[in-house]
Amino acid sequence: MPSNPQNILQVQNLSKSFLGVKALDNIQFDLRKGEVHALMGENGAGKSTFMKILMGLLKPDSGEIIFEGEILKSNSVHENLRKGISMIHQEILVVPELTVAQNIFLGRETNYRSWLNDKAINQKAQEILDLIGVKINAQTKIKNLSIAEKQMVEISKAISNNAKVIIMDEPTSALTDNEVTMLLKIIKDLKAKGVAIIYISHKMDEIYEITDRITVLRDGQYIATKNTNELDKNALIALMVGREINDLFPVNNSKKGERIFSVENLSTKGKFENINFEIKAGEVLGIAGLMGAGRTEIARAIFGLDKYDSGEIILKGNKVEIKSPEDAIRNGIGYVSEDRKALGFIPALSIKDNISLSSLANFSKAWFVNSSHEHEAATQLSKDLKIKSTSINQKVMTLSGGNQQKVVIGKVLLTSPTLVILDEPTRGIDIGAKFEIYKLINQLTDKGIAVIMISSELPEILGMSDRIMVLSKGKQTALLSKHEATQEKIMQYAVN
Amino acid sequence: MLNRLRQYGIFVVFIIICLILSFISPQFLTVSNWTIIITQASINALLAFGVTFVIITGGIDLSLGSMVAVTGVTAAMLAHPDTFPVALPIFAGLLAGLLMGVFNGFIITKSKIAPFIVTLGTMTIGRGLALILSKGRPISNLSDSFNFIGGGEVLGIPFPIIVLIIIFTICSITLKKTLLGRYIYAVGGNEQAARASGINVNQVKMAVYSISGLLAGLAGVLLTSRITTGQPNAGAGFELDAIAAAVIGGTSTSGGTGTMTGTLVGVLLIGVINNGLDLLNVTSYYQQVVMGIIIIGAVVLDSWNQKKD
Amino acid sequence: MLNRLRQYGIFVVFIIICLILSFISPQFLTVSNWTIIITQASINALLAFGVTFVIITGGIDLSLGSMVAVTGVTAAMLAHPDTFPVALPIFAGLLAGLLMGVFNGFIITKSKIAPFIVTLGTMTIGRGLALILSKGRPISNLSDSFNFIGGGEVLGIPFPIIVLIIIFTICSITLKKTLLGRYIYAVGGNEQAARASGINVNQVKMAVYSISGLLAGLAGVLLTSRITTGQPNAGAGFELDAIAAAVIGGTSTSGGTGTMTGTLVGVLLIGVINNGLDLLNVTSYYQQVVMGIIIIGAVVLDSWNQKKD
Amino acid sequence: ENSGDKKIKVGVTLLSMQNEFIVNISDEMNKKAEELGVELISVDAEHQPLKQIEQVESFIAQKVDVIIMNPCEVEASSPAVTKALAAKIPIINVNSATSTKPTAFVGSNDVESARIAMKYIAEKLGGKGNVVMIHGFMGQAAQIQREQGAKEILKEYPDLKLIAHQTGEWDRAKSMDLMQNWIQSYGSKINAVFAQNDEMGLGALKALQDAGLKDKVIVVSIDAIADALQAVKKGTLDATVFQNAKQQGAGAIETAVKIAKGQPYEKELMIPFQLVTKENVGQFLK
Ligand SMILES: Nc1ncnc2c1ncn2[C@@H]1O[C@H](COP(=O)(O)OP(=O)(O)OP(=O)(O)O)[C@@H](O)[C@H]1O
Ligand SMILES: Nc1ncnc2c1ncn2[C@@H]1O[C@H](COP(=O)(O)OP(=O)(O)OP(=O)(O)O)[C@@H](O)[C@H]1O
Ligand SMILES: [Mg+2]
Ligand SMILES: [Mg+2]
Repeated sequence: MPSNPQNILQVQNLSKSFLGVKALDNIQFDLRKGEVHALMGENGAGKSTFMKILMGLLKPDSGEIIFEGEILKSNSVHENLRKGISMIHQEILVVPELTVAQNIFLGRETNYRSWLNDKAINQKAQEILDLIGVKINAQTKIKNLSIAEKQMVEISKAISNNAKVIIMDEPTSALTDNEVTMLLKIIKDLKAKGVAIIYISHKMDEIYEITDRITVLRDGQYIATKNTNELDKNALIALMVGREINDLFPVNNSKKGERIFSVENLSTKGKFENINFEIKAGEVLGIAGLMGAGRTEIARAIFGLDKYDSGEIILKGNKVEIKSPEDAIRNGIGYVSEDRKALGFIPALSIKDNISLSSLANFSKAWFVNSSHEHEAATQLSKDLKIKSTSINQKVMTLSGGNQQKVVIGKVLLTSPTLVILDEPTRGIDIGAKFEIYKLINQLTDKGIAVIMISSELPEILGMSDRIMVLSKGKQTALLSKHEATQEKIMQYAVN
Repeated sequence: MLNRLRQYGIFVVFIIICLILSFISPQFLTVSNWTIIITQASINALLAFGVTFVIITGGIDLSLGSMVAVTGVTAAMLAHPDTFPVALPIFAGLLAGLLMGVFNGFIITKSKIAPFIVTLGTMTIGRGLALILSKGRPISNLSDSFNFIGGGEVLGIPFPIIVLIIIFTICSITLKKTLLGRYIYAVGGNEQAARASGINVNQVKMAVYSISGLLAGLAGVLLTSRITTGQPNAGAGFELDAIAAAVIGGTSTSGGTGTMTGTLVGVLLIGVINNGLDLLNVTSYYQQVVMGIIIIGAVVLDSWNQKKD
Repeated sequence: MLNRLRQYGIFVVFIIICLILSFISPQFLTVSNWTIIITQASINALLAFGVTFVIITGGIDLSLGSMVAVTGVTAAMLAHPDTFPVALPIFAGLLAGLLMGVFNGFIITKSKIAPFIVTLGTMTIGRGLALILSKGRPISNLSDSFNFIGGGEVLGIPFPIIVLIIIFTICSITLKKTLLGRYIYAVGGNEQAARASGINVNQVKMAVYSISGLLAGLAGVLLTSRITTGQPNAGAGFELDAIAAAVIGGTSTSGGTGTMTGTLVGVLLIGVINNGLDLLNVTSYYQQVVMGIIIIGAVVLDSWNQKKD
Repeated sequence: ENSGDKKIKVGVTLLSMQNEFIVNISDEMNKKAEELGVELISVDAEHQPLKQIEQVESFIAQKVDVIIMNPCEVEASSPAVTKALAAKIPIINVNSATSTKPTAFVGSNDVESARIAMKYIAEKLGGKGNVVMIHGFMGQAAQIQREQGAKEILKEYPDLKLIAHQTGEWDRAKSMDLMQNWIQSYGSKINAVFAQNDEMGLGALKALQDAGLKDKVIVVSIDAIADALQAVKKGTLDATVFQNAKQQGAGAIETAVKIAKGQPYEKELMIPFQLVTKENVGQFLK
């Protein structure tokens, strides 16, 4: 294939396999100057693998990458960064002990003299952060940031490289609407300056808002490249999934039962104040708010991951003391964290071992694990959740992000909870799987399980919740019923 | 099958080394020699099994050698003929080991200090304790029944080998088949996630350090009985051999992975090399060089083996 | 200010211990005693500085003690009077250390084997090498100019103290102000993130193990000169003291954090305790117990201190 | 002249308090010091010459009256002597020597002990046979000197062959393992074992007993620790070499007091080794 001079980047016949499994099979791809090119596909389609190869983080088995007319030979990250390719990684890659500024300029410090000059770096980083409109102090250590803030740091880092090509692998999965809007604006500016962007996201509206062309991968195969405006949503989904999906949100007809859980005047200094809500069996309570509003902190407190200062947690009419996740699980509370890498799964253990981890005692007699029961349950759940894997003995670290999320949800489900807290449950989940998870939520409520769903995706909140609590800066600003709630109203209460 | 072999890459390396040795030395592949190899390896094995649990949780135990000394001296003090039944010194040795393990676990879980530094502290304390208890002198003149543990035979099999087999089986089952085993992997694989999955991380850590102490106690009793003396300076450096065996056998020092079978192979590998170098009468200076090269070489070979997909 | 003090919690602990000692022992707070403390601490300091770099990258170096022996013997072999200028043995010692460090770094980066096991192998190999080089005998009769390095004084300050100050300054600046320093933190903090930022992780690791080797070489030269003999069995166990100093000083064994100032405080803390226990004439067995307790205690206090926000 | 009313202060640095023989010397020193009203500051050099030098430096800083050093090494501990003499503090070497001459020496020559042991073996075997030697920790003064003594005797008996030698690191368990391995490769070819200390001799003895070979092999070691004397009495250990801890310890303190008081003293108090066999073991057993 002759390379097109318009193309800043061209990929030919790229293949890569892991332990004999083809993750990428003969991929074709081209990227034009100044375009935003979406890369779409289900979880595990091979998008991240493809991008890591482009960046030089993985070595391809075969194939060629041509950048600005030249074949990338050595293909090292360092070289590629220098040539003008940068990447926002799906799994946020930051150094926790360094400051925001030090992270943003990591690997590029020489631009600021051979002795480190943290003053210059701080100043420069603060400028970039301000420009983007994130309220983060450049001198704070990364370990003190929330996951969304870390994501913003990653974005700042990629953008500040003056790159010609920026790869964005699910940059918005950890962001709320506000920041997403900010990012999309930034992308438009970059595009105007001639920067080419490869954009990966499972959020359809973003794709249609900013991308020019879409390339679809399915099961490691190249499927098609189309102009965005010539490909409607259903057709796109069909290309990705190989079938059609019509409704985004399944209908929920679960009966609401008794009040089974409530929280009274829950407070933790500096995080949230006087939180009050109750939830009935079979109900979905959505929690909305901006980044840093304190939603995750409330969930962590209820689940016993953090101590709270004051207030009461009442389960089925009894006041309960929850001091650890162990207590929470014993009391029938389950939690799917927003940070699955840190809190969700054990990377070196198999799908089966992860799924059964929280309920292992139920599969055990005395001290011994009954492996056949465990195997059965894990197999069934893995099938129900449509986890894409070679077997349930595959290590979770080798799964795609979306499939990892399903494993985490599976683990919580297996504890037979009465209350499930889902913190950003569809983060990084493809559209087909999202629908599965929504169906799953409905199955839960059908069984009389109460669900608290924290989400930064307003359509999801509106589509799934019976009632919606809105938080702003740690304070509860509204508790809306499904009927009163609209996107605008929620935003109003959230910025309050 | 081939895949399984590859998984146990170090096992292949082990077999190759054995083959080479049996070509060079006619005595190597005899029943009596292997009885000796395994008997000699039994003490390192007990320590290595214990520390395997610890390392899988992402920790380390440097106090093994000192625990061997303290427990050995404790047992010896109570093993004088005709004073107490033989169960007492054994029990006391095990208890001393358990207590030191519990101490390690307690400090590590309560203070969140790196296990490296805590067990380094215990290592120093333990050495001092052993010397204080024994007043710096070997304690000898132990009862025959006590000396049987390390020196006796049952059906022609030396008792230490029998102990080795029993403990290996228990440890292996614990790691593979029990709740505790699964939790050990989980804690080492991702401590935060383990906690969020409802695992009592501190309990698991207490358990592994206690087991490690208990097995060090058993090793101390066995050693004391084998050499028929309680030696306050016994066991110096044993921790490094035990950790080496575990790591050679595939246990990752960053936690989360490892098997008892791997550790056993690691222990035997070290034992075979020691034995082989003596059989071949390699000068002691060169023994150390060869030992070091083989350890690194074996692990390098193993890692290459695994990388080839 | 108070915040800064808290950050250096171990420093506070150190001051408290010094205060206590100066109350119990009148000799403790004298210039001559502190000259001795610091001179004595200088060798451990050099090793601890080197291993601090290594530990911050998330690695470990167990071969320090053996490197001291090899480099000391190498230097001694070339330090006979009137054969070569004094620069030669010094240079040779440093070179030997550097080469061993490079060897460590090479194996660790090429094979992806845990540093623990690689440097454990080098530890054994190094000990053998030192014995082979010296034929198992101390090498003495060194030139006066060579012996000056460890025994001499400049303006009344013992030379080892001057070396200590210079090396501390260089290491501190390297860690805080240079690219290498930044990359060392990055590699230890999150290796994947460092790689994704275009940092040549292997180069950084090569660098830290080489520095560690080089400083061990310097320590070896200094030690040999101080005892006016090249000892093949010198340095046994030094690695543990050095690592303990770094960890006491706040370097985390899981990588990513640590400072040279902290390590220096750790080194001095160990030195002061050693000195104090000797001054107070604590029996040697109890010394070990007290030493272990103080090490654990100091780190526990420090961690409490830090937890109080 | 030191006044009689002020207590004499003596700094003692010992090779290793984990070594039974040194512990015995230390005990004798304490006993004698109490008897003579001397204040002892006793520290453990843990086999490290550097540590020993530092301890002596610290004694100098403390201005003790006399220093007693049980040297770790011939050469490496010498700077301590130089430093003490430079500071005009008398220093006595006990048990073994340094290359720099101290104020006084109380002890014996390690080379001699190995000569005695090896000579016994040679005579028992009629000057003909195969010997194995178990070394102490390689490179340490005692190991080097005991090896030297043994080799001197071996040279005198050309038909006495050293078929293998290896380190047992002064340790009973290690030397037992080593002996087991040797039994595998040499079997009944071994006629005698020379172990450089009793701990290792007893380890080798145990291995030989377990293999049922004790009757055919002579085992000799050095130090005459309690266990070894018992073994000699039982006839399992053929011989050991007695080194008089009592005389060395007490002698060192006595010399120190004499020096401090400015009385005349012996510059070299040599305490002879004695061969201990079944015949004379009674006089060594308390
Ligand atoms: N290191 C690895 N070892 C083995 N298999 C791997 C490894 N990394 C990825 N895979 C497999 O490669 C396939 C593609 O994964 P990839 O992460 O590229 O998917 P993705 O398209 O980015 O999915 P998602 O939308 O969930 O992020 C998956 O089947 C995954 O399990
Ligand atoms: N480990 C931490 N240390 C210090 N502050 C933190 C930490 N984690 C979160 N915060 C801060 O606590 C506040 C609440 O964060 P939280 O994660 O609960 O917000 P959220 O509403 O869940 O938003 P999101 O999850 O989208 O970031 C934020 O200001 C955040 O910066
Ligand atoms: Mg992906
Ligand atoms: Mg959140």
